[in-house]
Amino acid sequence: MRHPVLKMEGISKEFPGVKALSNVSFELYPGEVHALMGENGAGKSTLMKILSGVYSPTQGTIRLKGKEVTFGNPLDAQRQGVSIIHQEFNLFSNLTAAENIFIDRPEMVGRFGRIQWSKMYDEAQRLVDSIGGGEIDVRKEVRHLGVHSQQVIEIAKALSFQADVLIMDEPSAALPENEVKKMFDVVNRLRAQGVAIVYVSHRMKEIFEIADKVTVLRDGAKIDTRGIEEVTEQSLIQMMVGKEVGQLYPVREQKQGQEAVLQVKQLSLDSVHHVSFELRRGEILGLFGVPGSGTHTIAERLFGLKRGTGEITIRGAAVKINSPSQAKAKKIAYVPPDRHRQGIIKPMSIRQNLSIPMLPQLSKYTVLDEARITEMSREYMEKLRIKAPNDGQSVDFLSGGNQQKVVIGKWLAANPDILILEEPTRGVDVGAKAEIYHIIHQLAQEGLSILLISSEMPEVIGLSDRILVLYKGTIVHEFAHGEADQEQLLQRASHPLSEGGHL
Amino acid sequence: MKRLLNVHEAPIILFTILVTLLFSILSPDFMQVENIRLILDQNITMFIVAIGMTMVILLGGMDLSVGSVLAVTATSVGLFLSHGIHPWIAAAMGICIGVLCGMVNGYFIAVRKIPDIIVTLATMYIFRGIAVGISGGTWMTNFPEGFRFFGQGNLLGISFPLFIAVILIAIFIYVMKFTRVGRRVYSIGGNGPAAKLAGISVVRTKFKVYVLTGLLVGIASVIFAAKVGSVQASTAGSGLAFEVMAAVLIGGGSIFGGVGTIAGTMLGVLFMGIVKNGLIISKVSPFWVDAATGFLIILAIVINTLQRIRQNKGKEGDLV
Amino acid sequence: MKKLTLTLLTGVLALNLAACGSTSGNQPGNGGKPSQGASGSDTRTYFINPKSIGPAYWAAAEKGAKKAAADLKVEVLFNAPTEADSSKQINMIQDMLTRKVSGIGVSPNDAKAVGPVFKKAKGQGVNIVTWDSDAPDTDRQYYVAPATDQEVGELLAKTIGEEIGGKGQVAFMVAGLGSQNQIAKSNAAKAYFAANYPDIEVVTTVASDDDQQKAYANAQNLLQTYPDLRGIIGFAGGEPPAAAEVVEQAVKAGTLEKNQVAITGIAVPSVVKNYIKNGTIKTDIIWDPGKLAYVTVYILDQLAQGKEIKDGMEIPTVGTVKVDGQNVFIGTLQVTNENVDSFDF
Amino acid sequence: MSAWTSRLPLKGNKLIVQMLLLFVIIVLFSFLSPYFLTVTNIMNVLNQMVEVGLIAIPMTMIIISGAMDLSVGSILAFSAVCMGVAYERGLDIWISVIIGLLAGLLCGAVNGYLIARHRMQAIVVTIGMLVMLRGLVYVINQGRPISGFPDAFYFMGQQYVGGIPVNAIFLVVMFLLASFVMKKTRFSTYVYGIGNNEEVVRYSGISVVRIRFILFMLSGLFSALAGIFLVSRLASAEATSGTNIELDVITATLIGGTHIFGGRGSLSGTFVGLLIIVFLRNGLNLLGVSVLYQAVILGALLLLAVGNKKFNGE
Repeated sequence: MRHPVLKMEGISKEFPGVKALSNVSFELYPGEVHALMGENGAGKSTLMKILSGVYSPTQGTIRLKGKEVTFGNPLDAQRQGVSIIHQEFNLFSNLTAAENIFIDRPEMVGRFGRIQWSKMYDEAQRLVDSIGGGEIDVRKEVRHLGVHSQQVIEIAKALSFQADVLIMDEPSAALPENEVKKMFDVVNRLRAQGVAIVYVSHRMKEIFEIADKVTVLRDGAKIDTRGIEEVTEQSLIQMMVGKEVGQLYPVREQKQGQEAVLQVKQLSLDSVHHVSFELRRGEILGLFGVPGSGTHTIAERLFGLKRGTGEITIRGAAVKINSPSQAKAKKIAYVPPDRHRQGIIKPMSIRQNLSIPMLPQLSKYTVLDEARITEMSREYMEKLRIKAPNDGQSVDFLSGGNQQKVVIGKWLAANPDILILEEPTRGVDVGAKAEIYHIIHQLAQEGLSILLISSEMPEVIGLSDRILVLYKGTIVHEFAHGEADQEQLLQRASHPLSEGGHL
Repeated sequence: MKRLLNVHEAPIILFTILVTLLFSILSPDFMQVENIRLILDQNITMFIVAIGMTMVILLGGMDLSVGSVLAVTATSVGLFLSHGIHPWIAAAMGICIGVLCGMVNGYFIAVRKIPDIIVTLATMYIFRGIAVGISGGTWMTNFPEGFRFFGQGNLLGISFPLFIAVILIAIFIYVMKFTRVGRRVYSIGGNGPAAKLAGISVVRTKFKVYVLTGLLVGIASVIFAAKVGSVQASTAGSGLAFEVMAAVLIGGGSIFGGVGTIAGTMLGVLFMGIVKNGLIISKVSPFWVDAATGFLIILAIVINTLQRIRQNKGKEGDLV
Repeated sequence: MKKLTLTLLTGVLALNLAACGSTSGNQPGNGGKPSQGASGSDTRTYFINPKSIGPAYWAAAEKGAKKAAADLKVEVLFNAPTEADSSKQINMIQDMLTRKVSGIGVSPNDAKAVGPVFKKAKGQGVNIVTWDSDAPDTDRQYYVAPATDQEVGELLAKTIGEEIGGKGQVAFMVAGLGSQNQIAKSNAAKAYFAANYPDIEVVTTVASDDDQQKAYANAQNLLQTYPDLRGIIGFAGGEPPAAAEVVEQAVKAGTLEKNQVAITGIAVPSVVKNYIKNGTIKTDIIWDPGKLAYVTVYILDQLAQGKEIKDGMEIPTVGTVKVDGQNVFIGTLQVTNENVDSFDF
Repeated sequence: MSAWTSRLPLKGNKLIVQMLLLFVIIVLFSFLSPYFLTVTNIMNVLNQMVEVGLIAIPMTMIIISGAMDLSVGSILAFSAVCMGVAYERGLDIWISVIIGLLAGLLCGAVNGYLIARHRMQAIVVTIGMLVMLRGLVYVINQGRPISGFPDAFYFMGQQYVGGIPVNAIFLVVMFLLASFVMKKTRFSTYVYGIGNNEEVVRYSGISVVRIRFILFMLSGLFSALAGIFLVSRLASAEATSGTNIELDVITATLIGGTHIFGGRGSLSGTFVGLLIIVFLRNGLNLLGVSVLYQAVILGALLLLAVGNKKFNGE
């Protein structure tokens, strides 16, 4: 009875020398949330790009509501009812929310080419309200809005085109855990309105929570489409990876000492108030909180990117950390959350990226000691299993996982005592994730003290020896090893008394 | 929205008022209707060229060639006049030459996608060479009475060039706020790739902006020639580009694009005009005029930067 | 590879263009002879170097230099940087020394800076004559000028002093605050006022940096700042027309009475013709830059042929010149309503 | 040369087009003018390119780091006049030179303080400094040129050693030194890093503020050096010297293949770019080509050659 709103048949896509997709078929029905899964490189993004009009397929047909269509460009696809929300938002931070939704749209232009601002504001507010974004003022410039609000604007923009099909690429990646719930509310509303949603995510938990069906791609081919009730986490991973995967999280042996390497007392700055904790030798200390709770600010403070009050002691000695270089001198390392903006210098080579923090030690009278740099970069490429032909390769050409390993590697080379990891596996595929977890584990075994900040709860729970939960800038709870599960963690992080809103 | 706009330009407004007060105290002649009219009158060219430069800077570009375009246009108008062409036709032809220059810039920047600094640096040399070349090294002067109307005439009691400038400013404030072209300029400057995804033709918009800038410089140069009464191709408009750019940035524009308003820029021009006039009116030693002007420019930028820092503090959340 | 070729082609093309440009540009100057490489032993070549290229004054001078070239059957190269920049000017003189010209006529932007290059020229046996602006204490052989800066400055001061009746405020407009000939002339004028018109007060000196619009704005600001202003002296070619334009506009607008502000200065007659006819400028001081350049070429040619330079010597088309030591003076002209139409520059 | 340089994806050693262009210019002018390919002429050209060349060194670094310094010409004049005034007041010439250099450093420090420390837009700050310093030059000496320096001082700008101008030797040594720094030292990694992604460098525990500050200090210092060499060559310190020199410097840098948005470029490229423009100008001068055509040719070259993607080794 029901007809698919979208039917892709026999889609193939070839790039010079590479076959990215071969003979993939895909059906999408109104009012369903269809998860699209696969490891990085499996062909997900190519398929999405074909669907959203960025690429045209080498072979195959796309039918929309029974009619065969071709998309000339993304705008064309949008006009025909297929919209995509990219992981990285395409918003104009200098323009208002309303204008972002209705940018360059003829329907907002009145007589004599005059843009009807009041109509635009009204309609934008109505759209945003309809998906539960009532608290957003559409007259505000986007740069003043938070991430969730920005996502709502993106969704509203897609809906403003009367989208039949909405593709969401890693929609939860940028969102705090409590706001993922809000996003699900929005998705559920859309589903109820009959919008078909393609949901792309690496996060298993979300898939089981929101999706109706799941399609798995591997090596450019479709493996299968199944109802969500027909699969388990383990079977999905197996479909994606194609073989049994080992344990994702290594077993932690409680080997850390009692000696406190880092002590923080009464740290206050921005939205962080009187935070005190200690990090022991060889310990992985999880720091969990929704964004805005202050976890990120603490990391920035410890690495000297921000200044504030409070006392920081390393091995019993009070230290001043007012700049990253001072932090580095105190043997603190920081793997920042945004790899592309803060972690790697793309056009530069692996060896240059790896050696950057260590150059003063790797040079004599500022002249670079090439032999030692080669030795060092070879060592860490091997140790972290960075896959590249040689260390002169530009990091731009590496996969996300390997890029992330470069970021970790450049700090390991600096031989730190304290390693702050923030979102160490963001945008990294399952295989690389497991590798990175093993690396983290091994580092702790070797005696490195690690502060782990992540918005992925399984990661925090699976790796940490202890977990501190932050809420509105203060530590509200401490879980010992093995004590926490996801529900409890989330509950503490979003505070029992006021569900949700962190604003 | 209005309130927000006011906040954005608040520091430069305050600073301008402060400088005005200072000059009023230093010299009783400063706050005279006559002098205010003089300041406006002296900066007509700047006002008009700055409209174009604002759009260019909003796109995230810059135009170093405006001074040379001014020279080429003014010189050709002078040539046309000396051949006895009717002033109105000569002016129209001159403006067309301005548009042509804009098209050259636009072609290389938008269509050939060569960085704007390189293109306009190159055309700065080229247009200047052409200007001096066609002038044959002589001055364009002794314009007919009919032509002087563009620079000195009166219309409904106010000076004609001022009238033109006000109309142009009004038109372009409207264009930037209420038309798709204007909003496209903001969107491209704010996030180029996203603008492309939204189906905005970056090429066409950029091209249009440079052509419009050429048009505006063309109009400005007719007024310039008619007002000053003589054109020396080798020096006319030299230093104009930097001065106008400074005005745009003082008026709250960002060199990275996307931020700024025509109204703000006009304030920036006014600020520079007030400084230059005020220093002379207050009988400051001529040796100090340039030094003081430079110092005030830097001060204005410092104030703008402080404002931007203050604004950014009001951000929601800490992930953005 | 294709693009690479294209780029190179462009470069070659540009250069060819340049070569063509030079040929056609020089032809009128040497009577239709091809210019390149023609500076062999049979043709004497002179490099005439003004302060910059562009101003009308120098364009008029170029005509005179080219005329001299035709009359004397020599080759004249007339070139300078586009801006009055001493370093670029000296680079150009050096390049010309390389070309082994027979003589060089320079209007130096900086009298001291040309010292070393003049010395070098002398070492190579190249004759150097300064014109329009002098470089004393260098190896130049002659200085060709209308009169000394002192005389010109005094003449200007005398003119304005008579026009305004010997008292009131006078403002000076100069091309550059750092330019020596401007300083010399304005100082002479000031000294003349102090000696002869003690009631004349020089209120200020403003500089336009050779920018017409700036000169214009300067004049506007002068009228605004000094309501009692009686006179303006413009010491360079761009200043009197700007001042006259502003005064005429103010008179028309009714903010200034006619003849309230007297203007004099140095300006090419064709540029100030209308202002003189309107009576805004009563007297303008000028000399024929063409004749100045003509004499320069003539003197260089005499030197090259080893002939003597004598006081009162007759130069064709120019007339007799006064030679005082190393200075050659052709005399100044006063442009007034009566004779303004008789000038062809 | 070493494994390091050959592995750098950034330092576009692809100067083929530039070299060819230079070659074509030299060959063409040799045919057109018998004086072009003479030792005196070449030494002349070398002597003339020193000021622009000296400033081009830090300018290349600054452009690679993603900024720009438009105030160099004014710093040049300011330092030259400071030196001149100091000498006039009776100080020893070499102490005056040091005062001139310190003046340049001070200007660079002001630029650096505002741009690096307070993250102001470089173009705007340096335009402001351009106007202000030029004004200050007039304040200091009322616009009079200063001259009458001792002969020992003129050695730097006017003398030849082994037939080569002293200042050209100095320039080449500086270029070699700077080239070494921009290839072999960690400073270069930082500069290229900042040009490509400033945040990463900051997050690597390196003080971006300090690197930027050093760059603008260098720019001030080299502009002052250029000023002193100019005075030595011309025997006169003038208020107008160095006007618009920034345009020549930037043109040479861009023709040399340095990317206007930073992250890419090389000093060897800049050196070749410099040779291209000075030989072009010199050749055209020798042919007696009017400067007007010269400007047009330079503009066309910039547009058609630098605008060409191949030219930048892309």
